[in-house]
Amino acid sequence: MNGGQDLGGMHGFGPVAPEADEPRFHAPWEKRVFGLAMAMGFTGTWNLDASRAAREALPPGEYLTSSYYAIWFKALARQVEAHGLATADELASGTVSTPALPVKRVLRGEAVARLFAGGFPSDRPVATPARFAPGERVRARRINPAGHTRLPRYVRGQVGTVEAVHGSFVFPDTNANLAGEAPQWLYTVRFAGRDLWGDAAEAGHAVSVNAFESYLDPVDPEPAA
Amino acid sequence: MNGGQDLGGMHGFGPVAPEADEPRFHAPWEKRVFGLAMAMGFTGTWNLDASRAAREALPPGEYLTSSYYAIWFKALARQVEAHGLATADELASGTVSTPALPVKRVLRGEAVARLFAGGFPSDRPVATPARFAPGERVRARRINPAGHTRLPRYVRGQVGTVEAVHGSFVFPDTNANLAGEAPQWLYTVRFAGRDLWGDAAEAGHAVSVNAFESYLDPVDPEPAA
Amino acid sequence: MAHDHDHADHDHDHDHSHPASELSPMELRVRALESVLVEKGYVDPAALDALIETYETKVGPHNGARVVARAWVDPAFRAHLMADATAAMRELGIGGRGGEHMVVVANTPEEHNLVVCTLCSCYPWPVLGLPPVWYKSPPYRSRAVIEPRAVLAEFGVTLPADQRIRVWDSTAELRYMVLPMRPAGTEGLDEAALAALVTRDAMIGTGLPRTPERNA
Amino acid sequence: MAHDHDHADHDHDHDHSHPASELSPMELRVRALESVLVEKGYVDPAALDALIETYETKVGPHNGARVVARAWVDPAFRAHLMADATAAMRELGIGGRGGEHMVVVANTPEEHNLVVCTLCSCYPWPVLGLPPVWYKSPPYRSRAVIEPRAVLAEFGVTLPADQRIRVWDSTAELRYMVLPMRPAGTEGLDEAALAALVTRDAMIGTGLPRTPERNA
Repeated sequence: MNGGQDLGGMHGFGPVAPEADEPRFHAPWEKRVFGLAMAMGFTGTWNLDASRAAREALPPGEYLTSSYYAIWFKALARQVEAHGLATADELASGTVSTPALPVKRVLRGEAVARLFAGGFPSDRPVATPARFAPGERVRARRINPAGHTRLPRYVRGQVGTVEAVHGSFVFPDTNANLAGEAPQWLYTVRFAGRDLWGDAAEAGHAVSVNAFESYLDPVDPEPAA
Repeated sequence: MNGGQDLGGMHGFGPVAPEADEPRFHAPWEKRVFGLAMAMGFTGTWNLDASRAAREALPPGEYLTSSYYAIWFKALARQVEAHGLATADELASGTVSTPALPVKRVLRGEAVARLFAGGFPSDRPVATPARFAPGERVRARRINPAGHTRLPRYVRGQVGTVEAVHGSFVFPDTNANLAGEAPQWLYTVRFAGRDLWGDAAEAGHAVSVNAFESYLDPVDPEPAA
Repeated sequence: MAHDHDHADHDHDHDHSHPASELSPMELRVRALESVLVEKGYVDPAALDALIETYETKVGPHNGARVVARAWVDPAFRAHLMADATAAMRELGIGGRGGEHMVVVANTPEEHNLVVCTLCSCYPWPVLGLPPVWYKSPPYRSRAVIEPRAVLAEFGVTLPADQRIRVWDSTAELRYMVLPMRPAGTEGLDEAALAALVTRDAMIGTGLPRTPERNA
Repeated sequence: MAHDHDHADHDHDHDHSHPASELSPMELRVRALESVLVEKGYVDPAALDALIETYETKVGPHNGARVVARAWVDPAFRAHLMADATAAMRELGIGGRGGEHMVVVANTPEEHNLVVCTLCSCYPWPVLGLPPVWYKSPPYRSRAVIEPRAVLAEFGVTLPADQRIRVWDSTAELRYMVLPMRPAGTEGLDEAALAALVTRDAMIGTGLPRTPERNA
């Protein structure tokens, strides 16, 4: 979605402000939100793409004025409620008044080290060969889905060069809706800064994104100048 | 600038909410801000484009969570202070502690009706002929200025058709910086919804913008497919 | 637009320690600004009053409705309006700030017009007055250019599927007014009665004129 | 990032009537959520503790620094790392959540690499830990792709004008780590001493490794 999260190329946010010796968390509640989001993700009620979609579905003004873990908290609470795992009253009061729903899995303390050190790979086999090869020129499609996508606005419509084919991965646009993993080939596509940003681009600047196959159209033969 | 103001095509703001019998102003202070902005604009210390630039220079999160006249107020206070017409202390306290600066003009009550009924045209002659003619295909340039511009992001890089040549007008991108009116030819350019938004575009949908000549490149001859 | 007004009255910069006065923090801040600008001689209080009175009470959609009604009854005026809207409106004594360069776009059975300003709030003041909050707000500004039919549906307007929609994004100093189609069944009405059918939204493109029945 | 924390502790949805407790409204809301999720059996409190402990104390840039130092001293490891970073890191016992599909990009005199996630906060957890606030915040996410040299300047990094900048926007499940160039004057250092030169920012691309002098 063209929401508050799609920040590439925007102006007006001011300087980057690195913090010396930054702590991992800035308030006790941030730790709890982090842990709760991880643990609830493990239940299998939703997936990582759905969580990203829930975060970016905050109204843009709210997204941009909420701290990082506040965004996580709001999205998590919304997901919990939307899936019927708890009611708004329960979340407001902290008191349980409805029965729990069954969930697929519960993350146990003793399993955390092993499971998280192993990770949760998202590569999946597909039956079809990759459509594009390194060196090919491709155009990012002008998609504007109201739902989740991982093709940022600043590359849409732009021509770049395929640099790598990474295998096939879960497709976030469908997975976020719990509409299936529908894996696709994933590419690295390199764009010249000048093509993205025009004359204002800094010299010698290029940007790569990882783009799923359905985000790309072939450019053929060679574009006219 | 690619700021909070450039809203065309964004998602996530929710439904449009028309208000029955909406009053012109929703609080007494809104009227005062409106009047103050008009009156201060008339002093000639800045111009309309500079005021727009001041509004859109608010950090995007603040822009999107401020009401319309709150944005006007914040921008006006910032302009007043930036031009040395009053100090931050004066604006906070409401008490004058520094001398007034001279301004070019002051809008008198008795002149309001005549001046505002007359208006403040922004067409200006230029010596050169218009570069484009109705029916020509043009591509909106991929500009990304950090300063004020009136070419919205959603048409940049897109091909459209010139529908009208409107004469020559003050160029906002320079005028906003008080760097001169530098008038240019102004066009109406029509874009097909599909070209702007891809497959998601509604049927039979087209969008026009008014584009200054330097926003446009010729497309020649006819693009492939 | 309750949401917006919450923000307005209860702004980000609100001050938890405001005095016992009934005034909101924004009222106080605006009063301070006004005091300083007036005391320094930049602003004439009489000009403020005149500006507010003009745009709160005098300039409004009744002006645009007169223009539309005249165009419906007078083909020569309509031709002039379509060719040079600013001059044609001047004939009716309508013009000024925010409408120095008017363009009128006429609805047809084939094409419906819709006006927006995605970048700020450009709006044809002399014919419509100051814009409503929804026109200036992110939902309308973001969506009118990408999903105009969905936006129209929220205004209760459903167009025939084969009527195209043309959106005019007001990105320069041209100001657009929509000339709606004259409703059926209005043959007997005079200009004043016709003007009464012309709503503000019909001249933005988010509405259609009233029909004589619905107006009764 | 004081600005962000203001927002965090004093969030939009803050409640003016919170109880006399020392807890912030966000603390209270998060506690309520946690209570409900634990009581309903969805969350094991021991898992929460283990997750927080793991990512607060165990996983961090010291892991990435080991990878970099090894690559500096061991050409075969470096070749493996560039060809299959995930597998090469596993050799050092490094991997897991947020780093299932690692890619290492090596700086050269001709090209400097910079990693960003414009859409959210993708970051190579197993080698760098959780990302700093600036990495997740709008200024960095918006600007890294359009004006990387200006961003680097704010980190005190000025690259030669003829060194290109390559920005990697982490838009899928691949996670990037920058392999910085080995600083001059480090010929005599062992792997542990080299690792001590490798800062977190050097592996994001917003910094360069320390030199032995600056490290002393």
